[in-house]
Amino acid sequence: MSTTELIREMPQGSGTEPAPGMARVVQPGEVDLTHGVILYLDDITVSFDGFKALNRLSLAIGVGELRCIIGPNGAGKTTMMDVITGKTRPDSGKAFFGQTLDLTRLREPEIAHAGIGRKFQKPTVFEQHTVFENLELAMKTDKRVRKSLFFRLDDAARDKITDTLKLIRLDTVADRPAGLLSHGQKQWLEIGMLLMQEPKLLLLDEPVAGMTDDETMRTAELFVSLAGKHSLMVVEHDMAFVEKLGGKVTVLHEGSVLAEGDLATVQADQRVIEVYLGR
Amino acid sequence: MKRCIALKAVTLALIAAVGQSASAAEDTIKVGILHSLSGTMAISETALKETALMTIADINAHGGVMGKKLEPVIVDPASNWPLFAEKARQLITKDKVAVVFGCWTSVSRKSVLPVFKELNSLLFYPVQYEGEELEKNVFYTGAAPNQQAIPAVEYLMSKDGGEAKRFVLLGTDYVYPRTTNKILRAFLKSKGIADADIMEEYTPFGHSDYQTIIAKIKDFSAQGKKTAVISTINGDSNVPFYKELGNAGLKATEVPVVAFSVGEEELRGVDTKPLVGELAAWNYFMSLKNPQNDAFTKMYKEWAVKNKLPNAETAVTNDPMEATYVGIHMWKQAVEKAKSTDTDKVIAAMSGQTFKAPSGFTLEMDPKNHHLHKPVFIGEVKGNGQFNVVWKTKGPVKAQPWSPFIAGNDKKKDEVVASK
Amino acid sequence: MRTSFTERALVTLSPGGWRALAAFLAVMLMGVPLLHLAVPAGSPLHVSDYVVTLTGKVLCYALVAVAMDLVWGYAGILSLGHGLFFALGGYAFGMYLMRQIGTDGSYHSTLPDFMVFLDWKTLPWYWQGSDHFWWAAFLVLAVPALVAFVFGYFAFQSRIKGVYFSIITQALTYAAMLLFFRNETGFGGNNGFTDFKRILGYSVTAPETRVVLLGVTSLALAGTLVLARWLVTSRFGRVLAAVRDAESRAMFIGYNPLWYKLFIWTLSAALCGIAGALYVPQVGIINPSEMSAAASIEIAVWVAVGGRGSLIGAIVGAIAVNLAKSWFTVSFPQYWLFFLGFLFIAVTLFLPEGLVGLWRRVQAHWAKRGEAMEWPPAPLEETAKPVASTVVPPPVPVVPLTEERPA
Amino acid sequence: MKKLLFALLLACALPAWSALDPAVVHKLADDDSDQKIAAIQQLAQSVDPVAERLLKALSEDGVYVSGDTVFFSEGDKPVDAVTGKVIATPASNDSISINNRVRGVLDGALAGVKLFDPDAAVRLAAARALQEKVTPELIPLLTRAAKAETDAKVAPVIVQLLAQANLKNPDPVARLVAVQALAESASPNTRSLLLPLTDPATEKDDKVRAAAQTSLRAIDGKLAWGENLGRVFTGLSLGSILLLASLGLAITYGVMGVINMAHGELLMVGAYSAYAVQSLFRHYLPGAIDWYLPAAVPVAFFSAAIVGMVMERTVIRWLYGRPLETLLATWGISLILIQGARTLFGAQNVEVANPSWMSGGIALLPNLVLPWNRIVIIGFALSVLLLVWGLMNKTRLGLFVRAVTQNRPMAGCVGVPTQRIDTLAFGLGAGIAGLGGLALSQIANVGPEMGQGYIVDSFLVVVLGGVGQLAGAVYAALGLGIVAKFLEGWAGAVIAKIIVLAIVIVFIQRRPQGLFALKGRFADS
Repeated sequence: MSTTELIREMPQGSGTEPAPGMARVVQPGEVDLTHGVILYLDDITVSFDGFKALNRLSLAIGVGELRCIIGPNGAGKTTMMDVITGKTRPDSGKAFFGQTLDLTRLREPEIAHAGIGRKFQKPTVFEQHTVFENLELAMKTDKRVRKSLFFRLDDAARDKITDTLKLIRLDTVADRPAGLLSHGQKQWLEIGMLLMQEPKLLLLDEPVAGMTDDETMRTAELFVSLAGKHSLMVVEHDMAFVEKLGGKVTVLHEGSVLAEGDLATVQADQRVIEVYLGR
Repeated sequence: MKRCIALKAVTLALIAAVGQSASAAEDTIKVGILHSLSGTMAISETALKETALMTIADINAHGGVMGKKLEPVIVDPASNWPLFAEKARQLITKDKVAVVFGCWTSVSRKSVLPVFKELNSLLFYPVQYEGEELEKNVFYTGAAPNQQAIPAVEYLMSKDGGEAKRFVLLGTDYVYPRTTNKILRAFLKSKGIADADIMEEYTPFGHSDYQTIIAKIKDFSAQGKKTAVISTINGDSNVPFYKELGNAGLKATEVPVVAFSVGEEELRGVDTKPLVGELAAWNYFMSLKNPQNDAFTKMYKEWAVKNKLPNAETAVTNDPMEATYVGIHMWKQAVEKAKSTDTDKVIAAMSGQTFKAPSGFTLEMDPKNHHLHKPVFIGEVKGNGQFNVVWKTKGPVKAQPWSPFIAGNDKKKDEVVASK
Repeated sequence: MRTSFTERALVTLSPGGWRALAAFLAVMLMGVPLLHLAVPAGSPLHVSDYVVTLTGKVLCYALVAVAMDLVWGYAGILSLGHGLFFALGGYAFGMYLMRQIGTDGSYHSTLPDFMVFLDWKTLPWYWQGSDHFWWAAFLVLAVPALVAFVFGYFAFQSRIKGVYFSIITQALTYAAMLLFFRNETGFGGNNGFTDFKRILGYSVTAPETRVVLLGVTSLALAGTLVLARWLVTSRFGRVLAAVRDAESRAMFIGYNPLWYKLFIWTLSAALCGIAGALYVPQVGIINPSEMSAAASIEIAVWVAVGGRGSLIGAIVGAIAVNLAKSWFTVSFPQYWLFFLGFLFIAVTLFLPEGLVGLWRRVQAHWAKRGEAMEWPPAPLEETAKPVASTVVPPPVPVVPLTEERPA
Repeated sequence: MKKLLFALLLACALPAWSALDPAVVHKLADDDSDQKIAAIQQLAQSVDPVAERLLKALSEDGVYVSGDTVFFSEGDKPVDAVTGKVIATPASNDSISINNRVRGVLDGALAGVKLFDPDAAVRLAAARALQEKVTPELIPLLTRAAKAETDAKVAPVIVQLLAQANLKNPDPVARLVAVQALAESASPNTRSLLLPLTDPATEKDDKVRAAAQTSLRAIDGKLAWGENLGRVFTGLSLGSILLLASLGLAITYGVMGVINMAHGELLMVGAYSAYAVQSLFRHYLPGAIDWYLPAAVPVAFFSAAIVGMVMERTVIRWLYGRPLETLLATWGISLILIQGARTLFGAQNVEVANPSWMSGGIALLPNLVLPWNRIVIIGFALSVLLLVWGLMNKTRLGLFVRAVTQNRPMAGCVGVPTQRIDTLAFGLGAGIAGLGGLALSQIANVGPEMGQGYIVDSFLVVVLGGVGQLAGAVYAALGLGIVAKFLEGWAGAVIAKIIVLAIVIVFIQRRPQGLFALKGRFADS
């Protein structure tokens, strides 16, 4: 399905959404994926002091899709992620998760609960906590205060954490404070935390920055294996990595979509070469 | 396990260290000085500490009390009211002082009061206050409202005072101004002043912008009757108030201001030229001319120079300092009369004590109510920061700690009752 | 793997920690009463009433310090308004104590003295019921908690944090101080509440009452310590620290920081209320100056001196600073502010982890020299994590140079 | 009339041997104020220059009695009050003291004498001064002055004075004319004079009462104007004070991110500098005392700046990036500075006088006096603001400061001496605080604790304005000032202050980043 087709299928906001900011707890699994689309962005504009970081951006991601986003600095990639995760409210436009969840009306934790996980450009982990605790905190569970007070880690959860530790190859440093990890290890840990969260959609902002070539390739393999089960949106500059992922590529420029297609097509696009690749 | 033992050892050592009473030599009598040397009240109280030290040194130089030297114990309650109580307890139980001279604000007195009552010790309180209190363990050497506020208002209503018909009661928002103004309102009413002719205004602590209030006073005074301002503005706020007053061109000849908290010490921090003619009511002024005062001011000036007090060359004396001086001397006389520093004996001996004070009058400690009989002076500010006495009572006035202008006080006994 | 609640409560402190706590309680509940009541006043072993009240006061401060550490050390919220909650608790209990005076005041009226001479004929509505101990006890917890909850809800909801939060808490306590200074507010104005006579029918000045109050304070402190310890070692504590260290990460994995912060903030306020309520009968006065900005800053200073992010540190800091203050004000009344000032500078510069950090360093040093076999024993907080100073969120950046910001 | 005759007699008779009536002069030394006042009025009616000198000396507390001789001092020389000749210094002297009532009459008398001064400006000033002191006794004098007056500016003022004096004239026609004439005036004083004339109890004549009502309404309209203008002015002036108090903080905290709890003490350093410079001037340059304030400007700036730089070098430098700990350390510094000032200058407040050119004010409207010190401070705030703006935006230092605060490593890489810039920038902020303190010394206390009173307000201004935004601080300061003043007029000072604090708290909830929020991806990280 092309983006235009997807946009046509865009749900028109129902009249029963909760008021913005209301602490509505979104139950995971509630996401309506009937049209095979997990994320719609429609005509989103965000401006900072008159500067348009996003300019009528429209984008859609299918269920199970692995999408790469590329674009020069200032193209609006991170701002787009901020909009999806509720950190920034768009000046205009719509953002839907599945058919029914209006992302512009939810707060960050609610969006996380709905099933969107995000990895930051700069790896952000809890540096005072051990690697194990980082994963434990991220684990999919009831995250309200009352439950946290009386929470006990059961065996199943422990096993799951151990599995993830192995997957991200941090099992040997499970008890080390995360602040002591190398940059690459932190990237892995953050990915691991994302996996513990069991999101439907993963937003990954430059996930392989600071990784060795070997690690990069492993990451690519991991992502490819995740696709299908999860939907992924990867922002990356590393073209080799993007190529390895092999998904559809969207090029952002000055806050809107410049081109879309597989990597080869995009790289051949004259406009893309002009603004980005050709420099 | 070792930790527990160590902990206990430390605790015991601590208890031993704190608990041991300082075994002083037998030929001294310890007296406590409880004035804030830091914090907001240091501005006023430091001078009282110096006066107390000076008086004690003077007494010691003249043979001490019953042949024993007085040994001052100084503590700093740091303008912190709970700390006042703690320090008072420390002075009495740990240092075993015979008497404490101290406190300035009412709240500090209220804070230490239970301690003095509990431990049956003596406090000499040297500052004018709102009254409504009478305690066996306290001697009040400052003025009660009838020894300061009411004579001042009477003066304002007299011919020389300008025959004021309208009054602005201006104060900082706390107990002393509120109570004083309540008494004054009742008093003014008894003199036939209508409520419409009284304006009451309060400012928060530390208020420093008096523009609006001065404008209000100007407006109020433009209603066709001679207006006077009675100020119970506290401490630091006086300087901005008077500066604003001067700049707004509100002169003493038109709208006089009489203040109850502004004395020589406070005027040191103000440029007095614009204030000439503003009034203050006290029981003592530095400018009084009599042998006792000459000796007192000379002694303090020399003390300031000798002890290198800051700005010693411009050292001044004021009413609470005189009250401190009088209090210490009266206590000395009472101890000598009682031949003991025992609290109850000294209290008994205090009644009717007299002392020729720097105010030029012989002051008497009331036999019943623990307040001094004091003369009242009204002074006008002069250009040099001193006061020119323009009016005074014929003689000392008996204090009425229970003001007759407060409902229900008529039933109260004007004498101390031993606390239960 | 299921463990009972008691079992879990037990592991919140290490065995050494429990022993130390027991020793502390033994001294406070048995040692001090014995030495104060049974040993004659002349004996060098006698604990004077001065020491008893001073200890009680300092323990109240220690309780406040623990409450402060919970929000500052563990949740990264520096409050410059904790004095307000402390004072509110104190006032709530002070109302009860004022009513207990009954007709023994100087006006022999059922109304508190200050109301009599201000011509108030009846009790204001908010004084209703204050003569009942349990209602007062409820207010002690409820008033600070409610104020904290409302204020915290809006502040955290608006994502106010760091220095901004500190400044508005300061404004809050300052506004409250001005309000309480007014006579018309109905809390005795500047003079506050004082001259209490009895509590639950017992004389407040009786040595037995003092000892009991000290015992209750010790128990409250011990209880708070265990509760706080349990909180910070639970998953809740880990989430709190996660929010402190990387709030957006915590949000993006599904934690709503609002409720976490609000919970600890409200709890901390209620604990301060308890401390205030215990403080008032022991020092004998409550007045609005407890709400001054400086008083609240001092609370933060105790925690910093002791060691932020360590519960024992908070207690040690409160005790150390207040004893130093008591000592300096007697020995060097003119210069104690210099000492205090230098102390704070030295601690922040050289002991970023406070006295507890110093202790750990000394310990590590000894351990290296192989002398750790005998002494010192393990610290009370075995698993306490070092709180590096870099944890503090950086100040609000001025003009961030981001890739998406036009030049 | 008798008095006038007597005075005229004196006036005619005395110049021959130029001496005053000893009986009158001796009445000045009487203890009874009534006697003194009578004597002063008699002296004032005479046109003898000695009388004028004597009265002037009396108003300055410079008249003495020694036995039977009454003399006054004139330039340190004793002058006989009767003859006006210099005499030998008498053995003893008792100062003749006067109270407010006497002083009021005396001021009027002196002004009355000056009504005949050859200089028109002096006459105008005297006439203005008399406005508040007119009594029916002055009618003859005023009539004489009105006849003699030629100056177009002075004449109408004297006519008004006469009208005022005639308000108590027993002749209703004279009163009516007077009341009507006074409608032109717009002084609150006239208002208070007219008020009794609207009361049937005091004014029997209907026509006069009606005329008084009309005149009062005219005056009230003019007064209302003054009141509202005054409110705006006081708000502006409070705002400028807040701005001066917080501008330094806007740099140290707003730009550099240092939570400087010792900011109030830097204000104090500036204020004490003013005091020190004033003392030096008093000691060495008493003649130029009025100019101590301009001389104190650099002193205040540099002494505070030096204190600030020392603070930065010794303490704050090690705490960058740890704002909450800076808070505690600087609080320690503030304790030390407070106690230092107390040890150095004493716990008491010290006196910092307004220079004479800053005393008094411009009477824009009769009920609206704009005090000079307020005007000067508003102007001073403006110039300090311009200075800061210029320094931050137009100089290399400002460029470096902005560079360092935005991206320290990068600034270091391109060769900015970051450590020196930190010190200089902090010094600048501290120096500006010193200037603020200098301004505060002109309206408030100068004492060790003075800084504590401004710290909460300063932080509120900076936070409300939006950290890092000088413009924000300006708007916040002026806004807070004006809002506070309007609230104060309506609710009283205490409640106004509480409401302002509440407004700020609520406002920050709504806009957590202040008035001038920076938007962007990292604005709230």
